[in-house]
Amino acid sequence: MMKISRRQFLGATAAVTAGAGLFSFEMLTKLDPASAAADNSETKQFRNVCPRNCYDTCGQISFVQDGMLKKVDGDPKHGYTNGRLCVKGYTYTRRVYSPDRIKYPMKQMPRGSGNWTRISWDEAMDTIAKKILDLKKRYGSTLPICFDKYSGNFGILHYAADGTMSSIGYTTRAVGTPCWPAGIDAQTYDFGTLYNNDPEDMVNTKYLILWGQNLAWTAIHSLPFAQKARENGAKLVVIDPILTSTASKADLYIQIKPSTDGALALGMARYILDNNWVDWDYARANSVGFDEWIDYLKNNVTLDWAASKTGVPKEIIMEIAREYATSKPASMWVGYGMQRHTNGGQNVRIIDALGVMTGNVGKSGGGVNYGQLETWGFNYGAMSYSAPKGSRGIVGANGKEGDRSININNFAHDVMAQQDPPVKMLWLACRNPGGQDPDTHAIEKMFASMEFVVSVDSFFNKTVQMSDIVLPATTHFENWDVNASYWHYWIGINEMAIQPMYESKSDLEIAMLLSKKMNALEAGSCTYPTSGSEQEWLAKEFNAALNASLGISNYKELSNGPRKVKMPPAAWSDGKFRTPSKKIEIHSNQAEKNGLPALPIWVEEMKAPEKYPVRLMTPHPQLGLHSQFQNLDWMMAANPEPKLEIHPNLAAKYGIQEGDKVKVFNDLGDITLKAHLTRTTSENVVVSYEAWYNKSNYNVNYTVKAIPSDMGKQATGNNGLAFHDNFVDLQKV
Amino acid sequence: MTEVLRIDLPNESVAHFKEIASVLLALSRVFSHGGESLDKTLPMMVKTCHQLGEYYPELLSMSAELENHSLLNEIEQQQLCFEFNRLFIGPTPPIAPPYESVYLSQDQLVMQEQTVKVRSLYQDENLMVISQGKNPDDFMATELEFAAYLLRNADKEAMQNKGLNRLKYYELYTEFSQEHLRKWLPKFVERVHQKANHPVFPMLMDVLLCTIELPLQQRRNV
Amino acid sequence: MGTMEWPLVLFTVLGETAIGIIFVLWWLDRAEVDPIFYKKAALLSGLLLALALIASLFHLGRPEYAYRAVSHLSTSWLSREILCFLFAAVAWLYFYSQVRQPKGKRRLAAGITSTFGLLGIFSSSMIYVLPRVPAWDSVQTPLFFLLTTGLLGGLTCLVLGRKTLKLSQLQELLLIVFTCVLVSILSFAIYLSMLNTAGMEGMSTVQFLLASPLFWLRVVANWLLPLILLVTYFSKQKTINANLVIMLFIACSIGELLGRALFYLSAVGISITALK
Amino acid sequence: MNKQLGFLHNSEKCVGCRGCEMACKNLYQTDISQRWRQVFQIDENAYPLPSRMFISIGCNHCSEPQCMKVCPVGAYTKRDDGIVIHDDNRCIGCRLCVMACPYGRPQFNSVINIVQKCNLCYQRVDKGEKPACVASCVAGALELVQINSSLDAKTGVLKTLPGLPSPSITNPSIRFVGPKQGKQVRRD
Repeated sequence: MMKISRRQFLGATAAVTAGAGLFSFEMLTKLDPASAAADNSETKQFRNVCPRNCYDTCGQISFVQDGMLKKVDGDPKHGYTNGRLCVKGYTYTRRVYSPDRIKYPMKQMPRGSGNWTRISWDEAMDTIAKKILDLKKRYGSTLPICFDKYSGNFGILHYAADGTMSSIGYTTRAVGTPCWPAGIDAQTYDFGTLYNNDPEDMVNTKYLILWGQNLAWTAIHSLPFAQKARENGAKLVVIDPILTSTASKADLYIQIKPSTDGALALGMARYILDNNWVDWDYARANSVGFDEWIDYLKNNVTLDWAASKTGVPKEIIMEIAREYATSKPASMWVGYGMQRHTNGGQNVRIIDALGVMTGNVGKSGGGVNYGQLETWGFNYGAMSYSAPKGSRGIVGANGKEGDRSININNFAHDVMAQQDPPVKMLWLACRNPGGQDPDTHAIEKMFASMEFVVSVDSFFNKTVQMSDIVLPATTHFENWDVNASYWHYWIGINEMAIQPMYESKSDLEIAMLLSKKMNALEAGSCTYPTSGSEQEWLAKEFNAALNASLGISNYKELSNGPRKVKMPPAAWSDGKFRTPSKKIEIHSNQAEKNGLPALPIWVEEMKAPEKYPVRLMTPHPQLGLHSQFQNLDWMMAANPEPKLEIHPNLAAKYGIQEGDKVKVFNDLGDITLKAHLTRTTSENVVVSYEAWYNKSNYNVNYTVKAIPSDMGKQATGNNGLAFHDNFVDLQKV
Repeated sequence: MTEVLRIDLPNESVAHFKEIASVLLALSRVFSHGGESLDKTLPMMVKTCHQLGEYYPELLSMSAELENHSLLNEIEQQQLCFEFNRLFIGPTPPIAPPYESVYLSQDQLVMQEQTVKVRSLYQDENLMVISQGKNPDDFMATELEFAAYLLRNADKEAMQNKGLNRLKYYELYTEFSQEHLRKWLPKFVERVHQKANHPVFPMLMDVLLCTIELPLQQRRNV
Repeated sequence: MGTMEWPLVLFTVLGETAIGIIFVLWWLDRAEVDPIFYKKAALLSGLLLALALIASLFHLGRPEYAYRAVSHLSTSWLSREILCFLFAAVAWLYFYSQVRQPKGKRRLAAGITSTFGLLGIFSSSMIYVLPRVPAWDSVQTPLFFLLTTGLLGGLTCLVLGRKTLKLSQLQELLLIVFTCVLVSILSFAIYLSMLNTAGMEGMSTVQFLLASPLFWLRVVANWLLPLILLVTYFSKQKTINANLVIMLFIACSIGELLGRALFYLSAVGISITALK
Repeated sequence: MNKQLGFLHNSEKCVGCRGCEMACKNLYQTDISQRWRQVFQIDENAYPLPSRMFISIGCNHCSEPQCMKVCPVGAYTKRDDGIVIHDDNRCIGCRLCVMACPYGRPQFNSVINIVQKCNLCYQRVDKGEKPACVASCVAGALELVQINSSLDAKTGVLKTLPGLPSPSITNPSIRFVGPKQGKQVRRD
């Protein structure tokens, strides 16, 4: 009656077939004294870098005993994070050794059924490679394959996932970034790129405005520098619609109407102008279009207008305008929250202009600080491989064939809209659109329309649930890598502290494995190299310029501790801006060309529709980073369920009391959660933090529409998302 | 240890270590070869149970029931495989992860002190896990293989020419099962009993619990 | 709010009943007492004491190390309680050996046993006199425990001796019971009013009790019903009706068990009230 | 007692990041149920303006530790430096200390059936290191200090904060710097 298995799973089944009488080992083997000695009980330390999408990108020390990760601590040699981690960083052992981790390549038949079969890496690669080749044959190109990767792991070697795709041909790429592109473009139009002062330089400021920035939750390691500045006499102002933990510590907190930050900055600018606190020399010498903007201020902006627009009293606008303009140097930190609006980029441009007008740009202790990519001078060797000869793609503006790009921020709709050829297969790496993309219902529909979905992940989330094949990803303790921050100037090496658990592999290994398989099936079908150790690949990411800026001759020196890139403490202190005019472009022709106002002038904010009068803001959570961390048991114990922060006055209107279940809905969908009455939010704004709770279908994105913000296309390929222009109604359940 | 050495080995005619070892080995294969190979590992498991069942009627009835469930058509086999993965493998958070430290360590994680303890037991026998550091040493299949190995070495017939101290192996088995298998398997089995959607798995669990006890029962008989 | 502590409810109520029986025996022994009744009661007290001690083990996380619990006599009332109860248990063995001997010194033995027992009950109550728990932190707690001892000890003896004890002895016992019920009612009324002024935690205990159907069941079983039965009896003053005794016993037993369960359930400790 | 080690928590600096809480769990790899150190948010109505203000509480190593007093097995000892240590090996899990402590710091671990609590990282302290919570505090809001009259004499040092039990119960070895409220421009 016994059937012959179609799959010779896990190789030979000798012991089984040989019969009950014989004993043979399959799991155990003769002790190898060398490896026994290697995994001894002495505690070894390794250098790691937290690779999450976070300002702080902490230097870590992992403690390994018997080949097992025992605890993770901060790296004292890291000058920005200074030997301390955050609440998330201290939970890593739970992540690495969670019994819930995805351990093996698995196949789901049919997709979404929950019927999973374990497959070998070989079978996984075979299935995927054959599917790619099959699609290529059917459609004449690899364009039906769509790749979506973002910020699950920002390690440089993880760009190998991008390399996987570029090496098989021209594919469809999710292009853009959801988080911060409007602000990036604003700074690109103004200065040529985004470039913030060294955050450690914050200690030198005399006046600090955190504009929509909650460092207590999202950049805790900047706190000591801000504190130091305050000890030296600096005043801390926080402008935020939500009274955050950071705002609670401010000398002055301003509860602004959401999306009206530009109006506040314009009001300040007008008052500064009226009192002639303008640094005319700096502004006229370093920018173009400044006087044109001054005319706009004179003709179009009044303090009364700004006060009524923003909900901030006139006297307060005058107060902060005076203080900001007369405290030298004064610094502004523009958070990513405030640009997630339909006029978000424009608001950042106005704030930039405020910095220019007061001569705070290019100064230590000053700056309009948003983020930077100056320290990311790697070779990106893992990423870029040319398509195989004869590959067909989309003819671009330059007349050459290339990838087809679609908007990462309207992913579901854009994927489904592709016709010639349609998208048939998804490859997801470092990304969980099921949890994080707007309009979850559309995402579900789009996934359902695919022929084939591959995801690479460590935990079973909504995206994995909608996949055909899931490949187990390593954690950052299980692979080599190198990481830079988009905020501080440090670069650290990430050493392999423990072996990859079970059958997990890094994106780099997966890239090489797939290439091997594709070439075996059809020679020349993939250009990705098929060999090289992770360390060899790592070495290739460094170049002379990068080494010089770090003061090292070899990347291995980073094993002695992270290094800070040698740059002046103040961005733009050399005055060499990277705009077409080489000056700060208060008047930006580029912006104008892209259909935006040339000047940093007021653009109306999005108003609440009548049907959905309440704004639902979904900022970053404290105990998680997007869909990471909150699902871990320690986090669940500290924060077992999501809550809706609602102002008592608004709650009273709906008859909602503390702890009541509230349905939050709009025409896209709904979520139901417990109410927490608090005056830390505004009367017409409810707040719930985006996060993936373990064993919960809670997901704020069921109600979030993919509304684009005004900017992002210039520098990142697509506009960002106006996450915070999300309007709902409430109902007590 | 001195106290342990005073105990005699069970009478050879009632010990059946070889047969018990075979059942344990077959159980090990059920876990190491996974849900995808149940079509092979289950019948083998049933066969070994039959042989041992000659001496233990309770086991015979268990294996007879298992046999009914192991002769399945392809679709049923597949359902069995899905259920196996849901219970033990993933990618959804498995109901009963087959690793000792998940049940006994304070943290309920893999790679904890229990893992190190069984590793050192293996090392005492000059053995190690094939993929040490990747797969936890206290993985179900590995522990069962080790248990089978100890019992085989305690078996007279197998060892007669090797001059091994059979008593030592019997005591090692006793120690290993008391310190490890008997501590965590009941908790593991309970989860399977509570959440399994297919009767094969609770049955398999019963065989597992019953079999690891057999050598110890004999010790009491001495 | 507190938690349901079955092991502790059983341990305290059964233990107090046992000691109460022995104490009553010592008390009755001033005059001649029916020997069969005495023996039965003595045996029952031992049984209850044993049950109580076993029940107490179920409260421990690691009962196998229960013996350690006597090692901190200097400040721990729990240590003292256990020591006293252990002495009481040993004394009971001596007591029972004396009961079995025709000329045994049973009165002395009963005296020793009940002394240890009463000390044990007192210690037991002092465990709960915690500054953190306003509902427990008063002289009421030892009083409640001692009242249970008198009430259930007296009632058990009444039930056992309802046919064999002399009328005067039965009346004496009924008087003890009546006194206990009266004191219990009065002291509880004082307790509630005091508690209501003892801060937020005390008030929430009062609110919990008044809102709990179990509490009102206790009011009926422990106080109202016994009060009516006893007042009716004393106002008529005729022979003792066996049914009356059994009804009293059942009502008060239920009442006391409920009362003790509520004692644990209604405890509200002072704690951090800031948001978690 | 000559010395009394304790904590000084600065609510003015604390942003409630919970780093201390997790650093403690990371070092001792404690069970899910155990939160030896825990961050609490002060009721936003306790001060004139609503705001997010926090208290971080571990074991307070009280001068009059109720836990130690009620423990029947003597599992608690108070060292000369004032640290109250719970000996897990002696504990029989009677939970009286859990009842006695107003701060909820001895916590019953139902996996191993005993009570556990913060021992102020005394092994680290003995080596001259800071406790894990103090060492991890990015805001510098948590300090290990000697509790004495000169500390209490300092201006701004408080014995309690809103939401905490009266210090008269156990005389806890913790002092606070109260939260400071800035100016708020509100729309309600």
